[in-house]
Amino acid sequence: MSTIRPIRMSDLEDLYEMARSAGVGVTTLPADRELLRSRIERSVESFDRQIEPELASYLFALEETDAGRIVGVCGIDSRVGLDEVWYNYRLSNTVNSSRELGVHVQNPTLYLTNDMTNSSELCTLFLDEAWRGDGRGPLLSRSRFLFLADFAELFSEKIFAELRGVSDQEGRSPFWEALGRRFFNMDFYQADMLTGRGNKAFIAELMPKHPIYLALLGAEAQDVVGKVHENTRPALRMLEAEGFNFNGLLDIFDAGPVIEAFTHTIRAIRDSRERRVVLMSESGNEAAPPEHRVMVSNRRFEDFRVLAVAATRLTFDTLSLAAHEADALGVAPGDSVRLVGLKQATGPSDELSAGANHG
Amino acid sequence: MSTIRPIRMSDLEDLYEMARSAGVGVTTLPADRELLRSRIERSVESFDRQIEPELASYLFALEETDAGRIVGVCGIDSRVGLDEVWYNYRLSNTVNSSRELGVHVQNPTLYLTNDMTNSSELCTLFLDEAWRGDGRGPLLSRSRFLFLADFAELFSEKIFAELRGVSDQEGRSPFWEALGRRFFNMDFYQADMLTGRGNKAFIAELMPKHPIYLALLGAEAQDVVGKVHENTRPALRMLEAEGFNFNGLLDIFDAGPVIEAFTHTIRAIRDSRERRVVLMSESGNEAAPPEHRVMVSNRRFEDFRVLAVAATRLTFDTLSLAAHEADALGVAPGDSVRLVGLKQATGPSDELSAGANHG
Amino acid sequence: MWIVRPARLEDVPAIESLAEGQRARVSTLPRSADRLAEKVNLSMRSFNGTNAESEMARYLFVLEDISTSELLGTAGIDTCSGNGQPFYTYRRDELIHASHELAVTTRVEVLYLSHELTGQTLLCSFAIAEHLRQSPAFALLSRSRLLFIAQWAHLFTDKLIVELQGCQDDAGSSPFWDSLGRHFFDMEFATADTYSGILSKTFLAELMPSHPIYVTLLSDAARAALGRPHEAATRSAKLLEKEGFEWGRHLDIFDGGPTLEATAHDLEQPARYQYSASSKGSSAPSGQYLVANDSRDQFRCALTAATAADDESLELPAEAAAALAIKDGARLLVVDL
Amino acid sequence: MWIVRPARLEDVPAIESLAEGQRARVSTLPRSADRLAEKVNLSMRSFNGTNAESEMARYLFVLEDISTSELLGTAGIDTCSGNGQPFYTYRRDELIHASHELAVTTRVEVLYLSHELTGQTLLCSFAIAEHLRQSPAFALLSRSRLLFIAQWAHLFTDKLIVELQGCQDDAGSSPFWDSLGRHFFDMEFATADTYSGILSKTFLAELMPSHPIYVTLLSDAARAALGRPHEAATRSAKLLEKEGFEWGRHLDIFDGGPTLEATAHDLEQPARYQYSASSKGSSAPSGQYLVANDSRDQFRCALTAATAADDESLELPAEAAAALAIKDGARLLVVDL
Repeated sequence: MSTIRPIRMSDLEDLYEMARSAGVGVTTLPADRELLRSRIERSVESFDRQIEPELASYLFALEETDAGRIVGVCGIDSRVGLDEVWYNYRLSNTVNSSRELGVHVQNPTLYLTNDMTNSSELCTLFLDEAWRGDGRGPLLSRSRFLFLADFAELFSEKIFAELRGVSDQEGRSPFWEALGRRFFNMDFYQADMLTGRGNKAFIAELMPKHPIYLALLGAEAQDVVGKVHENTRPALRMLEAEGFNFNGLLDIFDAGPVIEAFTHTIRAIRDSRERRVVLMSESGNEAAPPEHRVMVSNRRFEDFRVLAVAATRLTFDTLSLAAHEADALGVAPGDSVRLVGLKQATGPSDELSAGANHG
Repeated sequence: MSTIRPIRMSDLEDLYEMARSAGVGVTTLPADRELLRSRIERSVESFDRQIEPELASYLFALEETDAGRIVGVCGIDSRVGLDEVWYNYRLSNTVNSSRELGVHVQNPTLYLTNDMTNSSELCTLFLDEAWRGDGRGPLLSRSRFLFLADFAELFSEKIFAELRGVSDQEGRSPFWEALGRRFFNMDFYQADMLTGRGNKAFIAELMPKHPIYLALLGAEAQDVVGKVHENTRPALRMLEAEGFNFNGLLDIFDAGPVIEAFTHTIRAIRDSRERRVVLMSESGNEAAPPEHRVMVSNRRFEDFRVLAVAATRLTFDTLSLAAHEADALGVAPGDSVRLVGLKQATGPSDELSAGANHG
Repeated sequence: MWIVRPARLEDVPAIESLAEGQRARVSTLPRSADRLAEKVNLSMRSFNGTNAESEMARYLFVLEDISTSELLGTAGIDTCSGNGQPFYTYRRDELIHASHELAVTTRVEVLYLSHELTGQTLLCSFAIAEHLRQSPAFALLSRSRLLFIAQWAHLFTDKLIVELQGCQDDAGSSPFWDSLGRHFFDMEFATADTYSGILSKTFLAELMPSHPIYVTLLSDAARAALGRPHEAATRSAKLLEKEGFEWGRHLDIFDGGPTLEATAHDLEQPARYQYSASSKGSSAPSGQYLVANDSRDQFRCALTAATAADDESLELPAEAAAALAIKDGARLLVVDL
Repeated sequence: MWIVRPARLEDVPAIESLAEGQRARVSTLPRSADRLAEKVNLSMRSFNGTNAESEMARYLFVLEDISTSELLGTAGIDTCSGNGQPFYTYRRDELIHASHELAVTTRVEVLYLSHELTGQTLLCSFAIAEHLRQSPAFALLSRSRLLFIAQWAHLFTDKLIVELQGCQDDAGSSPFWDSLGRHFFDMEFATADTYSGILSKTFLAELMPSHPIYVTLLSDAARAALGRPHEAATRSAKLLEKEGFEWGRHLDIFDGGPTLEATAHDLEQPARYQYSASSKGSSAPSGQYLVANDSRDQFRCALTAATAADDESLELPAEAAAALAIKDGARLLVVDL
């Protein structure tokens, strides 16, 4: 069974192995044991409320109970840019127009901003290659929204995710080559690692502060502005399906897009419903494809748990759980749970209204 | 009966009288007969498809059939900034932070942009004071969305509205006094009139091009950034209820907010439904408060019409119209119409699903 | 014999064909007879002192071979660069990007849009017949303006500037333009250059990029062209440098060509003599000099042999005196060639 | 008798109390004995020529009344403004906003962040006892540095700059700071001023507003303060102007105070004499002069009467010769007071 729960210090070795296998591109999960340890520590303190809410960073692990290990991790930072500076480029438009001469040119222009300061970030998402499939990806990524739905007061109104931009197999980013390298005199990889370690003063010192006309960066760099790395396309599609939009903010190094949503407009939050738990006698191992599953959270903070069950378990006001599922969630009959369709097409609100319409 | 229809040249005198009564604040409707005539002409050509679709400007009139005159007007420009330059300030954030010194200051910063270039604008909204109430405001303003719903291909994905910013009774704008006046050496009123007449070269010539730190403008100006004039608050609430959001763009003169929405997320579009017309024998004059009305469009382009009827006229797949209503809409039994709740709370999708649930 | 004198209306056709024969465009010489005639008219009013108060004086000189009456060159002085409108340049500056933590220091070159040179005395409109490029007539034409300025200093600002044509390839396109201006003006270099000569500056306000430009983002060819004069302007550059002009920080906004600057009162001042018609000296002519009369509207400058009769008087060949239209006792300004 | 000489370690306590007594803050005189001692140590290495290669030389002079051994003033020369880091100033410039259509032309003042003055010779650390402000000792202290520079020109850049303290009110707050810097630094002027003296420039890169500042948006008081020296610095300003310094376009980033600039080789050069110990002249001393010896580490400059024995030799009162630590035949640099 796949269960989402807060990460624990005992997950460190599993996490480190995942980071090692992830490779260079995933700078949100560097294969550095000390760094990973401190990230787990911060998450544990966050769930224990031993850290100021604005500085909290919540990491969720996907545990495979049968295998006895974690195979994925995802996170939310409650606020960015408060104990450091959070940079983005804002892709804006400058029109050069002269009616007298009949000239009208649009020149995309990049402004260095700190616009995401004080916003919440979907900060990490990684699922072990070997465990992809059977709905684990959607479960891992979207379970966070059930947490957001019940603890919205800990987060900003707007949630964002920075998606990895385009780079080739050697990790060479055309945008970096055209812009960053000319000011930083280092490889994209190095700059990215430095910021990944929280070292950002050098950006204030070396980054060009004046606006950048995109036309001066050349075609190869212009082509990748706001585009995601091909490995990141599934994540982009998933977040777009949840209601996230690209609104002009870019990563300053590789020009990958920042996508954002108001919390209340995220599908998995907007469409989520509450139900009361009832126990059922069946084993609960019925086959249901991911499209016909709902994910269910126990609505707890410290002991937050999510798992996915068949949508047929739903009635108008209850959710039926097998005994081992209720155990895994830590809920008892009569407890309130929050649930939403694992994927959009057959989300529970559609299921419900369809059920109601036909019933 | 209140009917929405494309404006006609014969409406010119009614429109001029409305503009005269509107006063200084409403620069989208200046009391200048020639200017109004040319705006009507452009709209007539737009509905006649005699103008390139990107340059089209559609004006809709609210006609009171009993009074035999128009009492309101609203409009959509299919694209702005293509035959002129469209300026906005983008309210962005600059963080000045030094970990060494423990300093962390957020400095809102204004960038002069042309970001709305090529977007569609809700460009005019005016309802005669004497005719306010009985749902005319919502009908006038929201009927446009039924037009958008059926002719989306003529408009951009994103629709925006520029709302009037704060000014006092003498038309003095604190933002203008702090910024514009120092560069233009004229009154807000003059600058606004010049741009209202399509005269924009002077902005390129006189406007400060470098970013502006808001902190330098003083408290009075800072306080009104992104705020609307109190007369505009109802319009703002209405558009927010339809799904429009403030996303950082401002009017360059008075710092009033630009609010924007993706077409498909606007409530009156997203929740609108199609029904077939059936005729009913009753007079159709049953009393229904605006909350219990739906607005209905005939889905035509040149002869676009909208009126509001009681929501009780709806069934699962039909809409009942009295003969004079069908006449006013120019529809016959079996014709398809598009409809949506006049106000959000009891929109037809809710009505329908509620009906289905209870039925 | 060559002389430099104020341009006249009848010079217009000759100026036109001269301008067309130039290897590099002279943007302040309009390529239209009507506009040229306007320019010459304004110049004549400027030399006469009859230009309207709102009209910034602009002087246009021509080089003539008086033996053949052939017009061989032009040179101008605008008393007020921009002529009442902003005079656009890029100001080349450097920011230092230093990271204490990473122990690196980079000098980052930036071009700022500037109007700083607006309203200064501008040497412009220099064109010379190709076959005279290597001759002393080149210096005569160019430097005669400085003699005029020395005599009529109150008509000019103390700061003198010259914009030299920037690098262009044979097809007349400019690597600096292609890397920068083209993105914003959406037209050929030559077109923009022409407009800048004939239109109000509104189109510059509308089309110029207003944010500072990082030089490192320009193409290699554009960076190489930055502040480098057109091959055809190197002789001018050398001459001006010798005269005391210095390379400034300002660049032409279209082709990135350099600006040279000087302070008039710091330049070497011409010697002043009286013309002595009667030959007293027995010595051979002592060398070649640039000699100008002290007239404003009848200004003449010639390259001639001359002999100082004493500290105050100068003897000239009769031909030169005729060319300068001077009589015995006339005051002269003289510099070594 | 007053002399100017290199600072020594034993001067530190006296410098400290002198700095505290100044009406205007001297930001390059740290208010900590340890840091002052470091500064004096570096100065001594600079005078000795034993500063490390990575260490930019910084000279600190003191004014002493040798009759009382009282320390009465300090003055410094940094050989490389910024001392290896960027030297921040605002460069004051104007853009012209002109509308052809509306027929208006406005000159818009803009402050650009600049590092242009980085690496120049900077006169700094000027402090003098209050009771000497109106005395000739003021000129002695200030100008002695120029004599040192004239003698040791190869140690300095040709461009010399001085930052004068900007306007502050009695409480030590600066209207320019209050209108601009405070929004970005979130601290008092005095705090920022102190940090700038003792920290690396990282905090400036982090906190300085990087976009150009429109002057019209500043408060009236800030605009009035722009480029105006502190009342306590007006005497310095006059002296420097007389010396040949000119008002530049650069302003202090904290208080908006002005920068004066000069080209060393354009300044009046001191006369050079040999010291003649034997009195030949019968004439009375011919006036007051600033006289300096030609030593680097034992530099002395005094204000004294002197008589030129001939074109090459200068007679001095015995007291002055002793104060300058010179023997017969020593070379001297001399300027009029």
